[in-house]
Amino acid sequence: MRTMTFRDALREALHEEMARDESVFVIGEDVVAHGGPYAVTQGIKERFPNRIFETPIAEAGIVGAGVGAALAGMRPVVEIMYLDFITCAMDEVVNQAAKMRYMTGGQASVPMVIRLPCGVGRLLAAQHSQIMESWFMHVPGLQVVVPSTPHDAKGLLKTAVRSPDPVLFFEYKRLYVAEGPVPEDEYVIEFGKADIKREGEDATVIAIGPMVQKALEAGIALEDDGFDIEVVDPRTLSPLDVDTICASVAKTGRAVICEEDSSFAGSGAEIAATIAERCFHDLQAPVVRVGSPHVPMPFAAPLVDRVVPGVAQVADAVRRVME
Amino acid sequence: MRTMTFRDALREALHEEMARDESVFVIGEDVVAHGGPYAVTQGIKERFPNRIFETPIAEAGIVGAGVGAALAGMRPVVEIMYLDFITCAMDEVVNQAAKMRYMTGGQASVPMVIRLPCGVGRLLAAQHSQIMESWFMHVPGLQVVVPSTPHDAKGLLKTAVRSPDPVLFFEYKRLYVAEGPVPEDEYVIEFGKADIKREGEDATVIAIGPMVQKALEAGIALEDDGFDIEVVDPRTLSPLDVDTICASVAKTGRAVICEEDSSFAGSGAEIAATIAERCFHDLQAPVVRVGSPHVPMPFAAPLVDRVVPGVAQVADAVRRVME
Amino acid sequence: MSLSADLCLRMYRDMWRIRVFEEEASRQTGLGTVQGALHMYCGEEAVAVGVCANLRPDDYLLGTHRSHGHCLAKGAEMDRMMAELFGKAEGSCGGKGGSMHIADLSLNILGANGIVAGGIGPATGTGLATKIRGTDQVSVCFFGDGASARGTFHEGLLFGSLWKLPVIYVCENNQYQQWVARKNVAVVDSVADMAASYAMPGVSVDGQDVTAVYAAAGEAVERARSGGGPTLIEARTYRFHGHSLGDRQEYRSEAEVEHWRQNRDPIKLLAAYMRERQWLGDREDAEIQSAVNAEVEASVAYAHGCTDPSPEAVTADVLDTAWRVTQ
Amino acid sequence: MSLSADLCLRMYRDMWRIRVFEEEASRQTGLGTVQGALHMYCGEEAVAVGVCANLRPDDYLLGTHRSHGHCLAKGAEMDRMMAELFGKAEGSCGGKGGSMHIADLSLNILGANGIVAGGIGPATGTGLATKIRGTDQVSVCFFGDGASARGTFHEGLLFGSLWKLPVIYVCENNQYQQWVARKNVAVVDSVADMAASYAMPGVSVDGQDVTAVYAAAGEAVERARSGGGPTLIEARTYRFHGHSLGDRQEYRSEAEVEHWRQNRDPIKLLAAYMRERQWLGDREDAEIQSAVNAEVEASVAYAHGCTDPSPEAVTADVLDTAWRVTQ
Ligand SMILES: Cc1ncc(C[n+]2csc(CCOP(=O)(O)OP(=O)(O)O)c2C)c(N)n1
Ligand SMILES: Cc1ncc(C[n+]2csc(CCOP(=O)(O)OP(=O)(O)O)c2C)c(N)n1
Ligand SMILES: [Mg+2]
Ligand SMILES: [Mg+2]
Repeated sequence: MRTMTFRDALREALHEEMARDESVFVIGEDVVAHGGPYAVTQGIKERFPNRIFETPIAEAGIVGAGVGAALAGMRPVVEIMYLDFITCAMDEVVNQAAKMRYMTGGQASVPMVIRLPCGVGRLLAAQHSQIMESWFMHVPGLQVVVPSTPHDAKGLLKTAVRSPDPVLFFEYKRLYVAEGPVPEDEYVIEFGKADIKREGEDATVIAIGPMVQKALEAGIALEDDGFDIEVVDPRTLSPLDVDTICASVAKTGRAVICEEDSSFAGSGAEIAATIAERCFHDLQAPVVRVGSPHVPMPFAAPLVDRVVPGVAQVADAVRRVME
Repeated sequence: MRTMTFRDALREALHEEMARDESVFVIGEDVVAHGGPYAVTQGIKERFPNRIFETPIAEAGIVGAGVGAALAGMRPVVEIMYLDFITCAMDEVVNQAAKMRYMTGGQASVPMVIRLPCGVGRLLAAQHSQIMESWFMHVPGLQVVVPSTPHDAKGLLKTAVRSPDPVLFFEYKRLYVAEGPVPEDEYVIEFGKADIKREGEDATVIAIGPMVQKALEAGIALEDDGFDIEVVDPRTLSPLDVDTICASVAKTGRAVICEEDSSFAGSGAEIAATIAERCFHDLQAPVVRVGSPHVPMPFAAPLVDRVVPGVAQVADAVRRVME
Repeated sequence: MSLSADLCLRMYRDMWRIRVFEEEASRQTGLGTVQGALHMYCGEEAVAVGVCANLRPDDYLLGTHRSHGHCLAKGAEMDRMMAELFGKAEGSCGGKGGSMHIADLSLNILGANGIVAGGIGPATGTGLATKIRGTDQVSVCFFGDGASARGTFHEGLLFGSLWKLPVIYVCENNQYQQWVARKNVAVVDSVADMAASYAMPGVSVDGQDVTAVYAAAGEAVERARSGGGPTLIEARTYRFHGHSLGDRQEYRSEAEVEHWRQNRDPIKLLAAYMRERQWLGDREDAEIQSAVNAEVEASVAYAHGCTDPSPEAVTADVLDTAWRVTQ
Repeated sequence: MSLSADLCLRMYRDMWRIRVFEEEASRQTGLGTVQGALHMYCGEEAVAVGVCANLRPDDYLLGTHRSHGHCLAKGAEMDRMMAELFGKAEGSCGGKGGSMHIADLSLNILGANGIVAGGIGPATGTGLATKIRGTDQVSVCFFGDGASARGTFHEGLLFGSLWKLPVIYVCENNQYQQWVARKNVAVVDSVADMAASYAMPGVSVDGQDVTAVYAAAGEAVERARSGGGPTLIEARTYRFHGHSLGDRQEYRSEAEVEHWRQNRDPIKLLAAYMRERQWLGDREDAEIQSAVNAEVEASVAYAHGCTDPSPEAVTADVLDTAWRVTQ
């Protein structure tokens, strides 16, 4: 199979969906110039000149416009340059987009995708490195999607564009250059279906976004310890595939949950709580969460390295649950 | 001891702190007219005419002004008329207030309190009934305070005003009229200290805000079942008093977590996850969470009654963990 | 710009419909059949009616917390609106929305809105959709004078102007916000003047005079429909009731309210205008009013006959659960 | 309004300090000692220097993502700034902030800001603090032309005007935003004109002419300090470099950049002004430049001598953990 980068996979998904459906359009800051800071929207201006809108710096205006266009039957793909700036448009996301269907008794549909480059990239410190998946999980009416590979990025983005309800699409910046196989044939990936990225018998590692790759690497290292881990990638955090997660934990009896964000009230908390509720009789060791400490992202590289969890932390956590 | 309402206790705390410290001031929409929709700021204009600011409808402006005033050494007490509108000022809360100390390497202090009337009150539906404690728990640099009684409301608000770091102060609307004893003598309540609102041996019920009273009522009902529950009120969700919670669970072996908000990625998820991690060997039954279903708040009363968890759900949950 | 007798009579009836519907909804609140907050539009009817008389059913409308008038003027069914206020399954939103969220997507009434200035961005977005599709719908967004303080007003109008979208931004300047006079929290008198910052035409009209509103909106709609871009209209108006039911209104005098009710009631003013032209006589007037009363009474009867939402409704309509992604 | 030779020489040196500091920081980025993004201020030095020459140490300053110039002009220590860019424990923010968060609270430099228009609300709040306390500090907030699109600009200026706060809102209109020309995403040319919506004086000045900036800012500071309220100043300027290092700048021509560098360099312009008046000769000029070069070199040496933040630093400074509530 051909391989491509995460970034190219996203771009291909966008191009395909825009070609397939005239109601899809792109809106965001600097999305034309370089195709955005991560070049995901490159080539769209040339190919679909009337369906890409470069905006003033006004995130509430951007998302608000997306909500309205979606209500009017279009399918906006909104780019928020850095996830951190979605804080400027939370009313639009939470009080407008998410609740419109419910408040209107099912009449309204808001088929909008908000793409959110997130996490640490270059060293840009506290206002350019956040993740915040758990915020959006907590809001009924939103779907939260977190691809970990180029394959999933493409399939999930295509599904997101087709969804009749709003999608928060998390793109970890450090994944943009990740390479992986992507089929030539068209495919989509259903929401709410976790993917078992590695099968194993001894412990279940539920890993989100970039932690999937780190968990897989930890898995190789742990073979030397004689531990065979299963790596479960939820792929969508809302809806969350509780069944697949619990089935794996039932098999292994042990659960480690890995996220790059602060674990305190993070996305892993919901997963850990669900396991605690549903898998009590299967668990042979306490659930362990791996995530960043509860601090803003610092600037200096040595500090950043202590914040972002790595392969070693995942492996250590597995060793702990195997004790 | 004298009794007073939750609302009066908050007002007394504000008056006392404003009298004690000249740098304390109030800012918000309609805070002068009726003392805000919940009359908490009543009487301040008369007594401290130059320290209360009635603003245009501009939440980002309000919180932004609060951040700046706090940076300049004042102690703003910001009222956001309904918690739902804090979505209009999330950058100010999350990227400015919360991170300022860290980003400046400890130089800056943002001693700001944001008061957030929250939860269901009169039937105002999806955009006037939210809670969202877990959002703010997840943001490093913020403190999240949730009083459940007039006594705690007063003591915690006084502490909040004195805190050198930002505080999100959750006031459940349906609690404003709750009455309870409030000492005449001055007192403050330390953050990060849970309060055991009822001692018991059989199960620990960790209850947040209005769920505390419901848990206490459930506790009486459960006596007939022969169950003696302990009710733990965290009072501050960030910092969270993990030690008191875990000590109680260690004693009872059972945990029920009750919140009024949607449980999915809610504040209870963090508590459940912590218990799963720390109390594994003590637990004799799965952790159970009680909260609302993952839906926006509807309008019609019969629907609302199905959303907001009540005494019966708490009692049922306890019966489940006692099985 | 000439107004026909027919049009005036229609607008007259529509204003009465709003007035009587709301007075009845307020009475029902007293009886406890209607719960939640009611933000009464009485006194401002000429704005909704004058604007909407220029609209087609497929034009978009976005409202505010005070939108009973907007919805009725755009053609929303009164029966279902009353049922919504009663919280019934047959209500406009199945009892899930209530007064602040009434919508009728079949008429492109995209919803009242509980967030001040919350509709301005989305209204701009509907205009963008129209532009992309190349159709000739216009979008109308109502909002209060208080809303002009919010950042979303600033960002929405900028986008509307930048892309020359077919949007009419209608500010209902009723001189008050919640419990505070506009003059205490604003720095410019006219909201229309703010249009300059957005390189957009801004007009201020007497919001009590439905003929003036009709004319100003007509011009704006014409411009928008023909590709000329957006307009900001400020309608100077007044609310006869408090911000919502129960407001003690300490921020204004009874005499002031009385003055507006007596001398500046848009319904009375239109009646006088029509009577002068012999377009309305006592008999027609009585007929109109009794027809309206009957319609409103029927809506109450309808609402009483409706059912409570089913328990399952609580978890429905969060997401479109019927949707499955297909290749 | 007369400018002394002394003042001009001081401003000249300050502009050089910014220029050379940044060019060196950029070089260090190439070497890998400085990481993250650098938003170069070169070309805009007259704005920061002309404004800050009017300020007292206790006046408040809030900046942007492009704030090296603002911080240096307000008096921040160059050594510690360079150390901050190096991510060192001795840096202005202990290595936690980096280029976009440099602050020095001892000089009331409340911080650069990574959020466009993120400082406008807080700057307004410092003005409110001053007003409540009755002191005579002024607050200065710098922001780009792009920031004028954001709702926080609208809300901040409204609050500043409503309460007549001593705030000077300085828009650095460099005609570009990130990778897009202002003219493609704005609807009015002059940001100063937008002041009308806030009933605030708005002035537009040549941001390459430090004497003009100094004069305009002086008037605004004088007004603010004496209780006359806020001012919006638009300084028309230009950035010589890309948005941040590595920007390919496809959105503008090399010729345009070259034109500004040759003919509109604020440092050259001030040099010419002073030479005309015999305030600057070759020798003084060389002395100034070599002093500045030495200072910048020393800052690099200082930064090299600094230590990495300790591992424990990562969890410090989230909250003031030393604080305990007392009765
Ligand atoms: C963002 C936001 N802030 C505050 C409120 C509370 N609120 C509802 S209506 C209102 C006053 C609105 O005034 P205006 O815009 O003039 O409209 P009017 O009520 O006069 O029609 C306020 C403050 C809200 N709903 N949304
Ligand atoms: C709220 C927000 N949106 C977007 C960005 C990304 N961004 C950083 S600087 C910039 C351009 C700013 O342009 P302008 O305000 O003109 O300042 P200049 O860079 O020209 O000095 C953008 C879009 C941001 N930092 N914050
Ligand atoms: Mg009003
Ligand atoms: Mg610029």
